[in-house]
Amino acid sequence: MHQLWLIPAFPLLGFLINGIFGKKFSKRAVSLFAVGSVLLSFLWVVKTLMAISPLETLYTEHYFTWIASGAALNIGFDLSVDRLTSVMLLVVTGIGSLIHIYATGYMAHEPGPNHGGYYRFFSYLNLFMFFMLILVLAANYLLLFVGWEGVGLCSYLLIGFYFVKKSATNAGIKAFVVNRIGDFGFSLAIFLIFIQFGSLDFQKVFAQAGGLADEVQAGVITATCLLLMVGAAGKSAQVPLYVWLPDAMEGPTPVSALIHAATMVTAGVYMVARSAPLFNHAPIAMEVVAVIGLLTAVMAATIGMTQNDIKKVYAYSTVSQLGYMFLACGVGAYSAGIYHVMTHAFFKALLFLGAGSVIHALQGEQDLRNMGGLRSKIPVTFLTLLCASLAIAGFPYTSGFMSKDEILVAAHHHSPAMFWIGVITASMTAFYVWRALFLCFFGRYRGSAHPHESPLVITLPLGVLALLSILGGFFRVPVWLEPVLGKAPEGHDPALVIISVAAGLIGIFLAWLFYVAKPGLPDTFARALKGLYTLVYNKYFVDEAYDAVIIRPVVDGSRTVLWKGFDVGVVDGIVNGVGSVSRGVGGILRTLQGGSIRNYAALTLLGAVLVLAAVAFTGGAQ
Amino acid sequence: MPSIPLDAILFLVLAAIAVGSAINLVVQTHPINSALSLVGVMISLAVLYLLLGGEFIAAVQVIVYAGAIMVLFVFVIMLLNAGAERPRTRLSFSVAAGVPVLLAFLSAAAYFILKKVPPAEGVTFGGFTGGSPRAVGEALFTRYLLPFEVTSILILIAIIGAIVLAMKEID
Amino acid sequence: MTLLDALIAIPAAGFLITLLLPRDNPGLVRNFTLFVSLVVFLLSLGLIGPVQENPGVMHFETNVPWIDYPAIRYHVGVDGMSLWLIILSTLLTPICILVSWNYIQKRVKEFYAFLLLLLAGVTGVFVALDLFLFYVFWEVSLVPMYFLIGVWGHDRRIYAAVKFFLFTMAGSVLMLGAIIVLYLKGGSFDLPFLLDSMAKGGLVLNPGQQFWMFLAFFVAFAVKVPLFPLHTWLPDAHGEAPTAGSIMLASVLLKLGAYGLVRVCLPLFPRVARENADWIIGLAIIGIIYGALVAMVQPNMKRLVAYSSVSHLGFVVLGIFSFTQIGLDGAVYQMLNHGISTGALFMLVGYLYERRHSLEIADFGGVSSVAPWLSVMFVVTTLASIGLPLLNNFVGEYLVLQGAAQVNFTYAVFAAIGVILSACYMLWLVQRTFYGETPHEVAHHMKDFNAREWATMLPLLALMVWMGVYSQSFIPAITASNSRTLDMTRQSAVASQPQAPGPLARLKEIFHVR
Amino acid sequence: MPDFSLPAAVPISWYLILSAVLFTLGIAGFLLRRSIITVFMSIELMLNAVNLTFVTFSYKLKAVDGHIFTFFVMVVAAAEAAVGLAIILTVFRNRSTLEIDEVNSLKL
Amino acid sequence: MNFFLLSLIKTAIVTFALLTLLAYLQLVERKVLAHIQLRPGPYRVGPHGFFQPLADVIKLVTKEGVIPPGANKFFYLLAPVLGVALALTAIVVIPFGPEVEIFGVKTAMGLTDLNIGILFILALSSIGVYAIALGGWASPSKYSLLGGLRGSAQMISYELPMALAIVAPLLMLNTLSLREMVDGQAGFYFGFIPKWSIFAAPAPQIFSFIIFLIAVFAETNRVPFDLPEAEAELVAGFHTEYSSMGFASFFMAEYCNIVTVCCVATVLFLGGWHPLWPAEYGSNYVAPLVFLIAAGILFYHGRQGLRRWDKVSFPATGVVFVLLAALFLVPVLQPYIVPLFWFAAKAGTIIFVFIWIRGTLPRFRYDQLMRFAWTFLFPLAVLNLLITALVVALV
Repeated sequence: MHQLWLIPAFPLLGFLINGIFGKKFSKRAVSLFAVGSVLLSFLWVVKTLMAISPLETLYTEHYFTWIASGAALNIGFDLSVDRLTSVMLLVVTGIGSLIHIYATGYMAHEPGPNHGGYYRFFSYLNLFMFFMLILVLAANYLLLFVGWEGVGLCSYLLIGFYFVKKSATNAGIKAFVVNRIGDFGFSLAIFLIFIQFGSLDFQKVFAQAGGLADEVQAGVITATCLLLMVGAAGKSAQVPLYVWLPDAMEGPTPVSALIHAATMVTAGVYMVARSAPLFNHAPIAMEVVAVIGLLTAVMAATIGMTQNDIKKVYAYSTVSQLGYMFLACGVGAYSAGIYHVMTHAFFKALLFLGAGSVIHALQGEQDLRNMGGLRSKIPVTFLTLLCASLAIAGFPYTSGFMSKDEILVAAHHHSPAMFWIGVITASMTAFYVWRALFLCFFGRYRGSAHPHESPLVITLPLGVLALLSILGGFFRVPVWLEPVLGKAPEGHDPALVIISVAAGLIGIFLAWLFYVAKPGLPDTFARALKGLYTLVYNKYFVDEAYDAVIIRPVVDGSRTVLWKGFDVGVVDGIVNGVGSVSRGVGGILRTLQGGSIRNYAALTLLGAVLVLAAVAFTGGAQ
Repeated sequence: MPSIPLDAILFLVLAAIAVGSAINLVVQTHPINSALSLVGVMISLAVLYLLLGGEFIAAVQVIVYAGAIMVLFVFVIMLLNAGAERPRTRLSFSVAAGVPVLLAFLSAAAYFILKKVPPAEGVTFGGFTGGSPRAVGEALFTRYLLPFEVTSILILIAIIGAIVLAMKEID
Repeated sequence: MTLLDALIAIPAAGFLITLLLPRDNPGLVRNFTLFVSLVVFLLSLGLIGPVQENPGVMHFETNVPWIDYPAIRYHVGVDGMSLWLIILSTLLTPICILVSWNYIQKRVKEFYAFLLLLLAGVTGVFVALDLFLFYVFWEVSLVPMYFLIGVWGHDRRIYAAVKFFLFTMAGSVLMLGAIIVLYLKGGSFDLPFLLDSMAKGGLVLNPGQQFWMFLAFFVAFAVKVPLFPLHTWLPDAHGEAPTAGSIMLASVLLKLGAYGLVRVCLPLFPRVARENADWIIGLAIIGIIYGALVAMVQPNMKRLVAYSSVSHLGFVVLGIFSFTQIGLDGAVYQMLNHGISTGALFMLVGYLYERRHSLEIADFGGVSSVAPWLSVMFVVTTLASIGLPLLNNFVGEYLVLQGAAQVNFTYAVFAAIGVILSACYMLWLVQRTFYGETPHEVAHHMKDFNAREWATMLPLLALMVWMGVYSQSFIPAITASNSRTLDMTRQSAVASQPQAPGPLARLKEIFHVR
Repeated sequence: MPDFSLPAAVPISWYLILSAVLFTLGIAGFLLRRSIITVFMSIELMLNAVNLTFVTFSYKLKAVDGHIFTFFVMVVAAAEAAVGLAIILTVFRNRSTLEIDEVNSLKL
Repeated sequence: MNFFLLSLIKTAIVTFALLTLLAYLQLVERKVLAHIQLRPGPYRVGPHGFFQPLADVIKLVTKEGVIPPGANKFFYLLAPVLGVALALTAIVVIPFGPEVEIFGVKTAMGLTDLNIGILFILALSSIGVYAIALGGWASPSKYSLLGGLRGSAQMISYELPMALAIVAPLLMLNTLSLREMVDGQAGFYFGFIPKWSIFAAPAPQIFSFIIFLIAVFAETNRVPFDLPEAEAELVAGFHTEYSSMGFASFFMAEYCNIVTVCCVATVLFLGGWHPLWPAEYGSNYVAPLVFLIAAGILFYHGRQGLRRWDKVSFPATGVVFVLLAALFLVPVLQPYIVPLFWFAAKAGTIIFVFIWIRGTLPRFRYDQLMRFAWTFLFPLAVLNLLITALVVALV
């Protein structure tokens, strides 16, 4: 036993301590427990991984039976690790630790009682860590689902952290409900898996999946995988369920970095990669995954180009990058997907944290149009953001370049069309990320606040992440993952590499042209392509469409048809109708029972006489 | 000396008193008159019981009925200072239907009694001595012990109920 | 006298004694009833050990004649399924008493007395093995609830109480009729005897009789559950009931219906039950979705929670009529879960009402800012209610859906939609009540938990977590008793369908595509 | 000349007819009178008439049981009177009337 | 001898004796009260007011009978008649002496003997309530109404302990006939302790006797329970409005009731006409001795009489007493008059106690009266009955 349970247990402990007693703690104590617990967890991960290596197969620890019913169903509270898990664990705890540290600085000056809910923030964050680690460590689908739902919950709580703001709580609910729709698919997938395999343990399921030589069960597996993909789409913000993620930026920036960029949203990718043995038997499902990923990547990228809120830009960028990861999974390059998960975690966390630093410096300003020229005022932030932007644009040998390259190569191997679309998307990505960078740091300052550089607790994590963004690609994840996920498709073609790098550079150049060299150009384009621009600026009116097609009809229908119509009208109508009829009949009969006792007596007497008469006539008197 | 049909005379006299009192009960408008008439009925009935050999029942009739229950009635009448009924303003259903039906009932009852009861049998004073206190007591405390105890509980409940009802404050 | 008899007798005696206590000393009444209910609770814990040793059979049986003719017996017993329901009832009664501590100010004595009577009644239903006794306790549990709603309720309490009474009464009259017919046919009211005689062929009912009697029982139980479309009394009853009444109604009384289905309907009419499972499950699923949708648009908190009960109880019926071990276990477990979490929800809504004197959601907002712990507890309870893993409802819902999916995957698909919707309406409720700006009235009246309120909340909270994390404390007992029930329904074993060839065949089989 | 001579023993039927007459008069009082108290007394009259029947049959059957029943009737009558008069008292307090027709709604 | 004739004769004798007794009882009461208060009392009419009762009767008869306006005439007139009739009727069942043979006719001393005699008395006393209630109600006066209500409530309340106190000795006597009761108390324990109920083994009925006495004080509206006619509060209670014969009837009824209950007490508890000790020890000579002593006192007082007449009337009365004493010594007469003497002596003693208490005790308050009845006397009577029953059953 390697006491895997301690990994999630530390953050849980932190959550409990801060959650219950945090109100009475000083900020320092809260920070100590919060950061300490995650750090401990990180250290325990490192220690455990080193102890268990080489991790080529799933190492499982059974703690207790969680749910059992008869002999058929027995789901344990089991944790397991393998190489796939190890990557995720390191990313989650590592990035998590950094972001925790960052957050102690970022959240230090919140207004409101109890330091603006400082303890509450950190307890939520710790709880998130707990669930995320459960998700990653789970040895069966149901436990994975626990983490899955749990991180969704924490996401909900943290998005709605500023609960006084209506938009924040709305965004929280939106996130939770959209996730629920994904979970709907996931849970159905779980039911199918159980029906098919009689178990939910990864080991047993995958073992049987490998043995399914015939095509008899293919339909089931395809259905299962598609349902799993629904779940993944919900959690990882894929089309058509991506709508919650941009709204989720209502949460504090460290949350955006940790949950909505680095870790939680990649859970879908992790889940698909984890289910690779199943997906491998469902080519149709894989095709669907790839298409959805690509579609998401393109769509989010286009929207990202028009957004003015710095966090929104990065949010769409996240959606887009997640699309890439699914593309990777869809084409069978799971390890590339996970590779990108990791590098994306580095640079996207950095982007968000940097954005947070900017916002922090500008006292809450998020609109790019009110920034500019901050290069000299907050140089450390600028430098780190520059690193991140280079990475995401795919500048050679940065981490982003390495992983995106893997994906594009794999896509090309699968279908050249996908490759080309991917390349265009990469170009767009470079464009909007650099657009944000230029708008923020170059030109003339357009705001009114007094920018100042952030303290060391903020800049230190930025520095670490900047380093990782540039050099993180040298952790050769696909190689490490080979025993678990198989070899990625070969075919390393230098031409493809050059094309993708060029695409990135073109994007950067265009951004420079539009926003530094000729600042009037964007408006010209916007006016020229007014219809298209409006469509994209308004995110293709997807939210509005959902609202009009689904939400309103359901709510109004529930109110008017179901409640007022059926409940009150039909059922109660019938019941009350029966009541009225009884009353009516009673009203006629009641004249007989007017409450005058003497009338009763007279009638009784009459009855007695009649009985006597009857007896007399029938001869009773003889 | 020709034997005087003392039993018959007594019966007729008492029956006359009883029926007369009963009629008086019905026709009087003032409750106190009715109450006293009822006492009259009861006492004459008590004597009739005596003739029928019910010594104990006769005494109890006077003590309980005339002496306790009717006193209670008189009390309530006095307490409420109940006046005479107001004259009837309209003929109610019960009156209209009641009187003919009553007559029908009485004739039906009489018809049955005369049909079913053999006229030969007669009542003479001393013809039955099973109604002495001793006989009644023995029956009450052996065969009828349970009903007897039950009625005593009934009485207890009635007393408590009456007290609770009557003690209710007017507010 | 066994422990089980004591569990009925003590609250019944407590009821009588409470009535004799002085009217002008409410403190004494409260303390006394609390004491009695705590004693009953602690005693009821004594059932666990012996029952869990062999939960499949009846324990603590008492079987003595009650009425000579017709032969009605006082026959009670407890097995794994009823065990937890009894403990749920005994646990919630002291909590209800504590909840009502300040809330009830008029006719205090009668209120607490009725709570004890209610406890006696529901315990009786859960343990009765004689059908007539079952019916008697069934009605006994009805009466105090009628008064709880009718006397201590809100403005439209009379309407609600009468509606509640009429619905339930109409159902139970049907049940009484069926019980009598059964007696005439089988010569006994004794459930085990009847089952035995059915198994041995002593009691034979023709299909028509079976169907109508099943329907009579089913309607009685379905009203109580309540199953769509017989549910309309529930929102009214809940909307008007006092807090403790709502808690008992939701947590315990609704379970009577589901319990009856499992204990009486299924074993007695296995064939008809299986034959009719399809449309019943249909109603259950409609109830799940319908309840959730209507809950979403309720302007009144209690009615919202009430409709959510309709939805949740739909899961229970779904599980029961799935006729799978998993589904049935899930249904029974879900009964307990619903009792805990919805009970807690009603309690918290009650606390909100005590502070703000309104149940309209529109009158609230920003409670989190002024009463953080109250809000935390509400949110946790909400999360339990919407089936968040590691909290109790998840386990039950999972089992039910898994069981339903095994029978027909379509069921699970539709039922799972209810899970999505539950998140919608509950979180929307939380948002409108607890988040946002704090209106002046709320800020003025809202206080956080006091010690008494903590005392009512913490046991429920602990149970929510415990039942969600370590369900093995509870489920094995349920499983054992359910497997016995299932064996009874499996008298005419349904032959498994032959394996159909072809790639999509298995999928079709799962989806019951024909 | 019709025979007006009286029999030496009173026929049982005379007693019974007397009882019937009293009973009928009791009903008549119940139907005709409107004062609650008088109505109540009419009921007592009916009870007495029945008692007479009991005692008469007791004589005829030479058994004491009729007396016992009469005794029980008296006990019940006493209980009834106590409670009934208490109710009348309460009714009078609440409504200030003894007219039975005015006390015609079950609700207070 | 003809049953009717015999009854008629006995009734005549008893009625005459009773009415005379009633008239003189009043005088006795006034005299005794006067002596208690150290004053002479009626003194003018006849020697020492001996003819005062006659004068009173004449006065009452000749007075104008007033029927106040607004009275319910029928009941106003009925009430006193009812009262006196019931009171007088009660004496019918009292046995005064043993069965004797006079002029060859065997008859019992006493008017009749019912086998439910004691129930008869209870029945009459319970109907007696009507007289007071109706009298009070029919008079158009608040005082009367209150007096009537009080009186009847009081009588009903005290009827219970009285009846219970009566039942206790019956447990040993085993009869409801008064004569049989007396017969049951004949004889002596150890040859000298009389078998009267108050001494009887196994359960001496002293407590019953005391409870009975207290209860009958209330039943007859005597001090200290004379609330119905409490003159300080209610003028004269239920008979405030009565004058002339109406008043006289009430008065007579009251005294008659006293006599009746004293007779009942004698019969029930004190062994009726049976002597205090056996004849062998000379109980037959008690009566002459008493009369001789009385005569002696009279002679003594006659010698130093205050007034002129006394010197004649006292010795003359003394002579009458001596003659009476001589009468008791005639052996032929002894079986007839000795029992009568014992009966009269016992009853007279109790009557004296009545008067004595009237001269001694103050009046209760009404609520005290009722509370006393229900919370003290009634439970005590029940307890007494229970203990008696237990003892009788066990021995």
